[in-house]
Amino acid sequence: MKMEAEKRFDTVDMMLNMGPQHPSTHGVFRMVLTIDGEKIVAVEPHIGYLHRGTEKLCEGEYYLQIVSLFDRLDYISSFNNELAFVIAVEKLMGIQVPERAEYIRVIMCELNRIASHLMFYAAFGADAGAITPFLYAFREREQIQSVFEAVSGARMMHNYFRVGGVIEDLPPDFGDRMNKLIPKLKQGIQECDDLLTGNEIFIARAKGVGAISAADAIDFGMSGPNLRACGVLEDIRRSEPYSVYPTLDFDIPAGQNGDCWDRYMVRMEEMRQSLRIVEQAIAEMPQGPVIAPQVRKIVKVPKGEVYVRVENPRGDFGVYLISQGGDKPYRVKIRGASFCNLMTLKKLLQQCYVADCVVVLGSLDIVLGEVDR
Amino acid sequence: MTGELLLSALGVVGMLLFLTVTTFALVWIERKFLGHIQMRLGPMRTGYHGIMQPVADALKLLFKEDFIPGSSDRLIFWLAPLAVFVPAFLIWVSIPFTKELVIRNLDMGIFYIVAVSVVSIIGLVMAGWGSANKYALLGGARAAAQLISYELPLIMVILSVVMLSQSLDLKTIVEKQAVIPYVLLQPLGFLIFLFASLAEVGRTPFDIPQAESEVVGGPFVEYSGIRWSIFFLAEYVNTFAVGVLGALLFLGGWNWPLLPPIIWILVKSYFLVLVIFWMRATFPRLRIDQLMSLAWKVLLPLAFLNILIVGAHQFYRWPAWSLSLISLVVVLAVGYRLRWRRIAGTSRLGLSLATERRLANDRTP
Amino acid sequence: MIGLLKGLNTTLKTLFRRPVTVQYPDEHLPLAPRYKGFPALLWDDNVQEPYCVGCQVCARYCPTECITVTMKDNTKFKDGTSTRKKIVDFFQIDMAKCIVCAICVEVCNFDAIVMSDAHEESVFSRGEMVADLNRLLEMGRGQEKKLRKS
Amino acid sequence: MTEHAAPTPSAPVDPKLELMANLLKDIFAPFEPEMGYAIDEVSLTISPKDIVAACKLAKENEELKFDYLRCLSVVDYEEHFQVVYHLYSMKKHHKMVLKVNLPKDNPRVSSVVSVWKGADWHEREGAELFGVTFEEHPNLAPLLLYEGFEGYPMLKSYPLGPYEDGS
Repeated sequence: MKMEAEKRFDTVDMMLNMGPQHPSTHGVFRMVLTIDGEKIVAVEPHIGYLHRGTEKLCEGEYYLQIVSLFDRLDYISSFNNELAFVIAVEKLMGIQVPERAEYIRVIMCELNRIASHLMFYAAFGADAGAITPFLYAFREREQIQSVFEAVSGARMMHNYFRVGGVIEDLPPDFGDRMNKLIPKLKQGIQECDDLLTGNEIFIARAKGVGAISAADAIDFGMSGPNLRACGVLEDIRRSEPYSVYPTLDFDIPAGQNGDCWDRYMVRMEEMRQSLRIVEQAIAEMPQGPVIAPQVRKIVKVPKGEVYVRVENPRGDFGVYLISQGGDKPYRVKIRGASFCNLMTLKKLLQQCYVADCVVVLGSLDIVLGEVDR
Repeated sequence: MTGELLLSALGVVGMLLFLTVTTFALVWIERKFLGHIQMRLGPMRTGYHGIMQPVADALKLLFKEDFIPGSSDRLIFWLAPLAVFVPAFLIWVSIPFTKELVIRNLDMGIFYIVAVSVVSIIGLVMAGWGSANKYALLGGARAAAQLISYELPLIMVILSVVMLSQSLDLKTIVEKQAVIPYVLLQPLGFLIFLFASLAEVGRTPFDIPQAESEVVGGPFVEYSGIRWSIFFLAEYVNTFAVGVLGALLFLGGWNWPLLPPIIWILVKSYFLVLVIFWMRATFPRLRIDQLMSLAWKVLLPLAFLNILIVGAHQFYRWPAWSLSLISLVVVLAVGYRLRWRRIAGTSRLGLSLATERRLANDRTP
Repeated sequence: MIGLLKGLNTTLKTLFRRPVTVQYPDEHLPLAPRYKGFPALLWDDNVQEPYCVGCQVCARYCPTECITVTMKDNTKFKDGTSTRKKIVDFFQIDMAKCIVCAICVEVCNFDAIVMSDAHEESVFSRGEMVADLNRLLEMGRGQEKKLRKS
Repeated sequence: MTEHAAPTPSAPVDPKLELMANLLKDIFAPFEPEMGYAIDEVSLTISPKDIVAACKLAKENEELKFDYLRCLSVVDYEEHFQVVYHLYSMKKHHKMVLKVNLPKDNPRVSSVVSVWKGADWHEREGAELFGVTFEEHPNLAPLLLYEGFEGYPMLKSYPLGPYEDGS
């Protein structure tokens, strides 16, 4: 039995509502934390603030229009989303994409991956409390985005991939731009690395925080760099290859402990590997048409269903496309990588501090556009 | 009597003006400095390279709506800025800029400064409590824990300086450094002072109470306009105080040749402040438990060790170089230990070449 | 300690590098030739009329349904000065809804619409975001070079 | 307009796919599956009451080891709902599709959260957008839509109307 005086010092847990307007919830994500002092007792994530009903919209739109909707799912890596959808349609239609188009797609997707991971670096640094990483990473990302602008006409929301290829060939000065960009990016990534990676404070903040075991991660449906950080060598570019990835040489980095530090390191290495892919793809890119000749403007897809997944910078981005014939799909189910990664948050935040919860969320690298769809 | 009072009043007014101008200068310097480190320009619109930006900011803050949250504890909410602001300015009464330029030099000047500056903790806790906001409350609690913990190593390291100079009078402390500034004698002491005082003023990497990404401004989250700017002013005044105190205690104050003393003290203080800004631009923030263990497990034992070394040095009358040598050895040892821990604690990235892995379709079930 | 010093060194190095930003409203970064700004209509200088015949294919394929078009009989066709039987009567784009996807340009059979360079179109009310035929033609002046030849 | 799910070609074209199909047919024989083929994977349609047992089997069978739930989707067909489980094995690197058909009125199926934790939000989404009840789900609370939303917006009967401003 407790003493009377002791009872008076009993504490109650505090509910802390974090988000949807909080600087480090990466958009409009809300979590309700139950905290005991600085320790997190329980966490309840709430999503849906960015739900636009993309799946429903897709059912009422032509295939041509849907590509522009897919841009807006994971808006940090639009090219990768477009790719998932166009591959799904191509598989249903049985279209062979011209090789040049495949190479262009791979170059764009990998550049997009670098841009996306730079965004992760920027936000992760800011979450850990450093202000300069944000600006460094954005400086590099800006260069990539101006290449995107030159190629597709838009810095984000490109709407560049088409069923059967890409809408337009690369601009004539693309080679020059890339020759300038790649060494700059290499230097920029190295600089980002120097600034943050070795920093003892940063290591103390990230190491051992928010760890998850490989078995748990797979069970939760975690994917992408987050899963690889647990030591699982799973990359859809290798295990279920699409486009021209089988012909390209690259390594898959993997961590060991599945904590924030490993997730960070895997992404830093992935940027370098993506640069390798881009270099190879530029060297091997053949000349030729960029869109399959049989594709018309109004795409009619035969009856059938297909599930396609691609390795989005955040992981396994899946599209389940059902067609009943005609120019509009019957059902499009989008499996967002961040959607499944975010499910693990409850598990990751056990026994963490309030300050950790921001870092863990940052290390998952979610994009709410893809979570809420 | 009246003349003396008038002179003091004049000094106080002068000091207030000086501190306000200094704050403006610091704000501008910080923004430009951060901007250029981050490869951007910083403020450019107001005046030459945005030199009038702090004035514009101040005007904006003055004319903002004075907002008090409905459920706040009004009296505490109202008092908190004052409780932070007053001690921040009070300490300047006894800080000498040169031998002559001081409002009221006290025999126990450094004691007075330490004693008064502690009071501002209460202001932060009041702000956290009075705002009736959970983030503010968390920030206030953090501030209390952090400031009290770092008070100890700070005082201990100041004590070792006092032991060396055999005086609590800042003027005497500076005069004792006429030949060798204490930073050469005790690099360890200087580093402890720097870290502890950074934590005292809540600057990166110890800006945990304000932590923008976690508790969104901490105790100040509900403050706006003029009240917020009072906190802001106090923060910059305190930062500058760290610079000046560091210059007085460790860098030899106004004591170097060629330039007039007032220039030297300003150069040294601004140099220290720039170092603080530089750290802000580079470092992430510690977590609250790491911050605590740094204070109690690293800085405080080191501060005691420092006192021990200085005490032994004074007692046995060792030569000056031996003190700096011992101090330097300790610094290097601590640095090495941190480095060693970094290597041991960092997992080597298991890079695996997955190129030859058998692909899904090749598998016969 | 080494990592901390390395970080300090990195920031010190960038301190003395040239800033990468520009003073925006005074200075503009160059736009790429393919830059997709808001859509605009082109003017046929030979016949002194818009290229657009008001066929509504862009309106049908617009994902956000921000385009409204109607057509009318072309008086110049009767004169024999124009080859267009029909001509656009009313054309309106709600720029607030437009997502700049360039699908309208892609589906247009008459090369009448183009993604212009216009991108600084902020106004004080939502109503002003609705552009009518005249404004669209104004925006399209000199933008023929941006037409994607496919 | 439509009879059943997707068109099912009479026989798989790819020999590897056929091998996989035969293997699955053997293992899932007790559930009497109806075999079908998507483009590059085998799909098995089983009875809703068997779903948890079938999923457990798929996850634990030594030859299958489907430890990763790629996706869980609900599809609103004209005569029935279909819940589609896309499975993948991280160990064996193969894939399959499980399907169950649910009646239009009162669609109910057991939750598979006990098999894969990753099914959690997918099922909540399915319940919220389609009105399919996933029994024994630990917390079948609404996920995406705002509080007080009426109806199940992903149903084909729910109109895809024009955007209406809330104000």
